[in-house]
Amino acid sequence: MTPPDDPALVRVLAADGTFAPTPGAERYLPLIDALADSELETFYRDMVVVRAFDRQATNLQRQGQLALWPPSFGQEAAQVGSARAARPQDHLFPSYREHVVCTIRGVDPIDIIRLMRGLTHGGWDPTDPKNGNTRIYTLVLGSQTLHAAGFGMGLVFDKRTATGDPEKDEALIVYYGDGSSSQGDVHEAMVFAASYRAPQVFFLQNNHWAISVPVSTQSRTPLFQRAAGYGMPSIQVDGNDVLASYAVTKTALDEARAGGGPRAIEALTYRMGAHTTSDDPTKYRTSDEEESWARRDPIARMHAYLRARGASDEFFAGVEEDAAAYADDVRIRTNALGDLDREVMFGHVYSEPHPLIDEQRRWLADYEASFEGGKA
Amino acid sequence: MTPPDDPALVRVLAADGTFAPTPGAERYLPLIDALADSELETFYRDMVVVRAFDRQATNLQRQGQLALWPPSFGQEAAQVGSARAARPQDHLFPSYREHVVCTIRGVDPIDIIRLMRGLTHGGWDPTDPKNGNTRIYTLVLGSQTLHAAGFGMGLVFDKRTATGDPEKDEALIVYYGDGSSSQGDVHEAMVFAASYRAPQVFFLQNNHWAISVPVSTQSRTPLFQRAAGYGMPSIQVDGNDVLASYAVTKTALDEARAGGGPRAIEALTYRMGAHTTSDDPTKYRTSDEEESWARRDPIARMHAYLRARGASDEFFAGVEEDAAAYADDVRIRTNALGDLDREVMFGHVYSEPHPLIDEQRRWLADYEASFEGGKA
Amino acid sequence: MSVVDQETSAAPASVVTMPFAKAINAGLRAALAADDHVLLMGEDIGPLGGVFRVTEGLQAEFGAERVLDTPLAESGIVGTAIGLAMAGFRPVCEIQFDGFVFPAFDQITSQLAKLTNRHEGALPFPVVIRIPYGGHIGAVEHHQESPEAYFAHTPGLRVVSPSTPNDAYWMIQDAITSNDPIIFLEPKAKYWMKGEVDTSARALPLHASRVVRRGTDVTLVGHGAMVTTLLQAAALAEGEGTSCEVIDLRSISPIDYGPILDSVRRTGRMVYAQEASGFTSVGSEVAATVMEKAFFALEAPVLRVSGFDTPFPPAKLEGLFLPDADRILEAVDRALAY
Amino acid sequence: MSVVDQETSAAPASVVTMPFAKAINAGLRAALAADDHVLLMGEDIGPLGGVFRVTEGLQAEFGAERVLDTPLAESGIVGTAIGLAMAGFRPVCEIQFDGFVFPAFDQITSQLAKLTNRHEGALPFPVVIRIPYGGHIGAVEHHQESPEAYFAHTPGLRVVSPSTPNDAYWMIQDAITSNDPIIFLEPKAKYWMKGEVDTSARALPLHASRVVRRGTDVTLVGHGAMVTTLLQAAALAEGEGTSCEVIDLRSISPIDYGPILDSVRRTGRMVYAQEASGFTSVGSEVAATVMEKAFFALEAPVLRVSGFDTPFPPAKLEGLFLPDADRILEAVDRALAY
Ligand SMILES: Cc1ncc(C[n+]2csc(CCOP(=O)(O)OP(=O)(O)O)c2C)c(N)n1
Ligand SMILES: Cc1ncc(C[n+]2csc(CCOP(=O)(O)OP(=O)(O)O)c2C)c(N)n1
Ligand SMILES: [Mg+2]
Ligand SMILES: [Mg+2]
Repeated sequence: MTPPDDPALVRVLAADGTFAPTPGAERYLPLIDALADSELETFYRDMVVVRAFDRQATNLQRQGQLALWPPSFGQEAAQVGSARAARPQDHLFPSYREHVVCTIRGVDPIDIIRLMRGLTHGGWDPTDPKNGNTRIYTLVLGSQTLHAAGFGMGLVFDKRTATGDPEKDEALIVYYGDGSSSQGDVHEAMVFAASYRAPQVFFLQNNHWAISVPVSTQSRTPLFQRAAGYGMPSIQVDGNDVLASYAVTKTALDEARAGGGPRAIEALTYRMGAHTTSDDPTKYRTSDEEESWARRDPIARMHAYLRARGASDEFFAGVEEDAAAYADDVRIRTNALGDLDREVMFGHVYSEPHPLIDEQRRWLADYEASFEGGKA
Repeated sequence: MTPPDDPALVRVLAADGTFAPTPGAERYLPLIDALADSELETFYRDMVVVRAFDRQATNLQRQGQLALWPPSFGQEAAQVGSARAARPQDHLFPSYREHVVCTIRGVDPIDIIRLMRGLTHGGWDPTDPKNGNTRIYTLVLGSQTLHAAGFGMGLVFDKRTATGDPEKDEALIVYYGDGSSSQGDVHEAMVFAASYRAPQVFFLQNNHWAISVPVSTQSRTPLFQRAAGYGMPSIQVDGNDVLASYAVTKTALDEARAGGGPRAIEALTYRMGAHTTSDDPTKYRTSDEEESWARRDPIARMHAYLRARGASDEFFAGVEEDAAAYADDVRIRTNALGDLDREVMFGHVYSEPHPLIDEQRRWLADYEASFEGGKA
Repeated sequence: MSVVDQETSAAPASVVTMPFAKAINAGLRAALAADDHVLLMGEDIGPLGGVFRVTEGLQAEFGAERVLDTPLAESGIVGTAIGLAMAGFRPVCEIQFDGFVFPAFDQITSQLAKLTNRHEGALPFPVVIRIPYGGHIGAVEHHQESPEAYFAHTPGLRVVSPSTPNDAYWMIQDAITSNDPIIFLEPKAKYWMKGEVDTSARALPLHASRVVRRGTDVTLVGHGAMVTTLLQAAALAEGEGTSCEVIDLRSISPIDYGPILDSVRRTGRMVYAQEASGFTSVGSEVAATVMEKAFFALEAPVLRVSGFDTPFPPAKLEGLFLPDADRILEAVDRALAY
Repeated sequence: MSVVDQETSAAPASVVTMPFAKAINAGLRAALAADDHVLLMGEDIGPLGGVFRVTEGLQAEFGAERVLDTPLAESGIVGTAIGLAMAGFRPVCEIQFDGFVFPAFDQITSQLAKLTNRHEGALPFPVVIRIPYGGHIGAVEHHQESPEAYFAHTPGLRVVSPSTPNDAYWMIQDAITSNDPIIFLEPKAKYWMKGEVDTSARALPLHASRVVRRGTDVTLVGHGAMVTTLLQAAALAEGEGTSCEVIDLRSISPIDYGPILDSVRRTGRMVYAQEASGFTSVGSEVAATVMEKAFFALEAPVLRVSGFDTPFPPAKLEGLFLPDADRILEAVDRALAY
C-alpha cells in the first residue's frame, strides 16, 4: 500500500532510539551536533506535553465537551522538529491537526479547544505577538498552501526576506497532509511559490491515511518527488525522528530565507489514533499496521535516545508531571468555558458597517425581546 | 525567458531539415524508418493544408465572418505528429487551438468555423464515427484534462484497454498548453490518471506563450518534469519536428494502451501568429524572437527533408493546390452559413423535458408573435 | 401532482421502516444492481462506507471498480465523473460535506451543467452529485451549509432534496436514471430519522412538490430538513387556532409551483422557510414567483424565514442561526396581521 | 442617498470626458499612487494591459511587483491575494472574463468571504476582484456571463457594478480603500462608452443606488449595462405616454433599497431587468423584498425581465437571450395592465 521510502530518506535516530544516521542524513549532522542538551530535552518535553494535551482533548470530546477532536497522536516528532526549526520571525500556516506546532509557537491550547467545542471558527489572533506568527486553522484542505504562497510573495515584495540577515529575514512553513496533496490548490501554490521565489517550505505530513483512504490512492510514487517538477528542492524525512525533522526543516527554512526559493519536505509519519473522534479506524486498517507503527513511536524513540545519552529519571519524571499539569489545566479551563456572545455571529461578517447585518441584528434583538421572560 | 531544452530532448530533423537525431531520439528511429514515403507525404500535406485553412480562417475573421480565430500557425508539426500517431480506436481531447488534430481525425473544418462564428458552442458530435473520436473544444483551460482522465478510467473499468491487442485496445490523448499547465485541474487529472492507470497521454504544447505571458512565469523548470512526481514517464520533444512528434506520441500511446499507465509529452513549439485575431503580439514579444522561431518553421523543415529525399516538384505543387482548394472550400461554405435556429438555445439545456424552459420557449414565441409583421 | 401524506396510509407488505441514510443506501444498492454502468465515487465511501455510512457495504457488494474511493480532490471527482459519463457510465459522486463542494464548482457550473447544451443534445450527462447538507449536527465550519441557491441559479442542473426515507429511497433512484445532471441534497439532520419506505412503487415523480399537511389559513413551504420544522410550527399554530398547510418542495430546480399556487390561492398567505442565508436565495425566487403569479390572491406578502446573512456560525450558535418553529410562527403571525 | 442625473449637470474644470475602461484605468492609477501596498494581479494585465486594455500602462508606471502578470490559475490568483492581504497588501485581482471566475470559487466563497469572520475581526481582507461581465460583445462561450447572483448570495462579500465612467472611476477607488472583500463587476459592453468623469469629488457612496431618470408611472431598476437599456426603454415609453423612473442599483450587495422603495411607493409598479438568468437571481431578491416592504403600495407584482434560464447561447443568438428595450416595455405594459 505504502510507496517505499526513498533511499535518500533522512533519518538520524533508528526506531529503537540508537543514533544511526542514514547516508542522506550526513549533511545535517552538524546541525544536530550543535543542539544543546537543553534543546534536546525541550523537544522531548514538547512531544510528551502535547501528547498529554491531545489525549485530554480526546477525553473531553468523549465527555461531550467538544464537538470533535482530530488527534495529533503519533505525529509529534514531525511537528515539534519543524516548529522548533522555525525562527521567531517565521510564519506558520497550519492545516487543522497541528496542535503541537501551534502550542509550541505560543498559541494557548484552550483556543484550539474553543474551535473544536464550537465556540469559534478561528480561535486566536495571528497578528498578536503572543501567538508566534501562527495562522489559524484551515479546514478546506489545501487552501492554506495558497495563502502561504501569497504571504511569501508579500515578504519578497516588501523585502522582508533574502536581505542576507538570517536573524531578521522571514520565511514561512505551510503544513498539509498526504490526502490534501491531491488538491489543485496545492499545485497552484507550488506554481506561484516557485514563480515568485517565495521563502516557503511546503511541509507535508504523510501520515499514510486520509481518513480511510491510503496514501497509495493519492500517489503511487513518493510524494516529495512532486516538488522537483516545479524546480523545488525537496527531501523525504523520517517524520517520527524529531532530530531529523528539525534539521531538514531548519535547513530548508534558512535556504528559503536566504533567497533560494521554496522548498518541500515530506515527513513520513503515522496517525496513531483515529482521524477524529468520529472515526473508526478498524473499518479500514489492520492492527498489524498500527502495531508496526507503534514500534516506531516518536516519543519512545527520543526517550531511548535521551536515556542512552544519560538523561536522568528525574528529568523524565519531571516531564511527565509537566504534561499531567498541562493537561489538567486544559481540562479545568475547558469545563469553565462559558457561552458564546451572539455578536460572534453578526459582529465580524464585514469589517465595515453593513445595512443587512444591522437590520438582522436588530430584528433578532426585537424578536427575542418579544418573548416575555425570554425564549424557551 | 525560456527554460533550456532538456539534454534528453527528442529531435530527428534539424531546423534545416537534415536528418540529425539527438541521442534521445535513438530509441524512436525504428518507428521513423518504418514510415512509408506516402506517410511522410501525408504528414507534410496535412501541415500545409491546415496552415492554409488556418490562414483562410484568420482572413474570414478580418472580413467579419467570424467572432474570433485562434490560429494554429506554427504548431502544425506537434499536432500532425501526435494526431497521426493515434490509432483509429483512440480518443482525442483537444483544448481550443487543435484545428490540425481535429481535421486530421475527420472533423469538418466548417464545424470549427461555426464555433468561432458564434453559431454553436460545440460544433460536432464526438460520438459520430466520422469525427474520429474527437471530443469538442473546451475553453475553460485545463478542464478537459480531467474529462480525459475520467474517460480513461472508464476504458479501464470496461476493459476496453490493456487486453494485449494493440489493434483494439483504446488509449487517449489530451491536449493543453503551457499556460494551462498551471491550473489545478491539470494536477488533479495527473493524480487521477496515475491512480487509476488511465491509458492517457498528456500532450502539452509548449508554444512559449499564454497570450502575453511567457512560459517562464508558469515554470522556471521544463514542464515535462512535472510528470515524474506522479510516477509518470515523460519526455520533451521538438514539437516543430513532425517525425519526432509522431514517434514519441505513438510510443507513449502504445505503452499506455498496453497497460503502462499514463504518459506525458511536452512538445516545444511556437505560436507563430497572434494568440487570437483580437491579440497584438507586438505588445509583449520581440520580432527577434519571432524570427528565430520562423527559422524553425515545421513545414519548411519537412519540406527540406522531403526535398532531400527526392520528393518531386509535382508533389509539392500538388500539395499547394490541395491546400488552396481546401481553404477555398472553407471560405465558400463559410459565406453560405445560414442563421441559427433558436432551438439551439432552448432545445438542449436538458436531455429531458423541463417546465421552466418550456414556459420560456412558449413565452418567447408568443412575445414575438405579438409584433405584427415581426420584430424589428 | 400533489398527494397528501403518502407516508401515513396503511402499510402494505412492501413497506419497511428504516432510517433516512439506510433508505439512500438501499436506493443506491438498487441502482447499482439495475445497471452495471452506475458507479459511486467519492472520498471514504468504500471500506468506511462514507462518514455518514450512507454507502456502507456497497463496495464489499459491488467491488472497488463500482464503488470508488477516489483521490482527495473534488474538482477531480466531478471532472472525472464527466469523463466517465462520456464513456457511457452513470457516476454518482459523493461530496463529503456541503462546504467542500466549492473546489468542484467550476467543473459543475462551466462543464457539467453546460455539456448537454454544448453538445446540442448529442450525448447525455447523467451525473448525480450527492451532498449531505444543512445544520443541526453541531459540527465545525464548512460542515453545516446549505448551498442550494448556487445550483438552483445554474441552468442545466436539476436540484432535488428528499425529506423522508421514502422520498430518499425513490428520489436517488430516479436521479440516477435521469439523463440530466442532478444535485442531490441530503439533509444530514434527517439521516437518523426513521420512516416507512414502500419499495413497491414511487409515490411521486422526481420533480413534484407535495402537500404534507392540509390547512386553510397560511401556506408554509420549504425543503429538506426544514419540512420537519414547518410541521412542528403547523402543529403549534393549530394550538393557537391557525390552520397551516405545509408543502415540501422536494425539487428545488425546477420547482413544481402547481400545488403551491393552488394552496396560496386558498389561504392568501405564505411563508417560505429555509436554512440558507436569505439574500438572493431559493426563498427569494419562490416568494417573487408566487407573488407574481398569485398577486390578487395574496392578503399579505410572501414572507421568508431564513438563516441570517452571515456565515454559518460556530456550532454553539447554530440554534440562533437556524430558523426554528418559533421563528416560523413569528412570520405566520406577521402574515396574519396584514 | 439618491441624486438625479449627476452626469448631466454643468461641467467644472475637474471634469474630463473619457471611456469607461479608461476611467477604471485612471481610478486604478490613483489607487496605486495613493498606497504603495495596493497591487494589481491577474493574467495578461502587464505589458499587454489586459485583454480590454483596462490596465494599460500601469505596469510600466508602477513596476512588475505592483502590477503582476501571474501564472494562469484563478484559484491561485485569489488564494495568493488572500495571503498578500494577510501580509498587509491590498490586492486587486483581475479575472479575465466572467466565465473564468469559477476555478476561484472555493477561495472566494469558503476563504475570502469568510476570513474576516473567522478571524473575529482581528484583521481585514481588503481584496478586490475585478470581473468584466455580461454580454453584447458577440464572443464565444464563457465570455458573456453575468455571475452576480453567486456572489450576492455569499455573506461576507460586497458586490458592486458601475454603469458610467464617473462611477467606474470612483467606485474602483472606493472598493480598493474598503476593508472588505469586494466583487467589482465591470459591464464590458460599456468599456468603450464615453462619459464625463469628475475627478474632484465622488457623487455617491459606494453602496448607494441612484435615480437616473425621474418618472411617475413605473419604476425600472437594474444594474450594469442594463441601465442603458432601461433608459432606452424609458425614452420609448415616454413616446407612448408612460413615464418611467429609472434606478441604477450600483451596489448589488448590499442593496440600497431606500430610493427604490421611495419610487415604488409613488409609482406602484416596478420592473427589474438583468442579463443574468432569472431563476434564483438578484432580480428575484429585489422583487421579493420590494413586494414585502411595499406590499400595499403595489398595483401590480414586481415583474422581472431576465436572460432565459439557459446557458448564455452562441453569439448569434445573444440578441434573443439578452433583454432589450422591447422586452422591458412588454413588462411595463404588463405591469400597467394590472
Ligand atoms: C476540500 C475538502 N474536502 C474534504 C474534506 C473532508 N476531510 C477532512 S480531513 C480529510 C482527510 C485529510 O487527509 P490528509 O490531508 O492526509 O490529512 P490528515 O487527516 O491525515 O492529517 C478529509 C477528506 C475537507 N476538509 N476539505
Ligand atoms: C480558466 C481560464 N482562464 C483564462 C482563460 C482565458 N485564456 C484563454 S487562452 C489563454 C492563454 C492560454 O495559454 P496556453 O495554455 O499556453 O495555450 P495557448 O493559447 O498558448 O495555446 C487564456 C488566459 C481561459 N480560457 N480559461
Ligand atoms: Mg494523512
Ligand atoms: Mg501557450
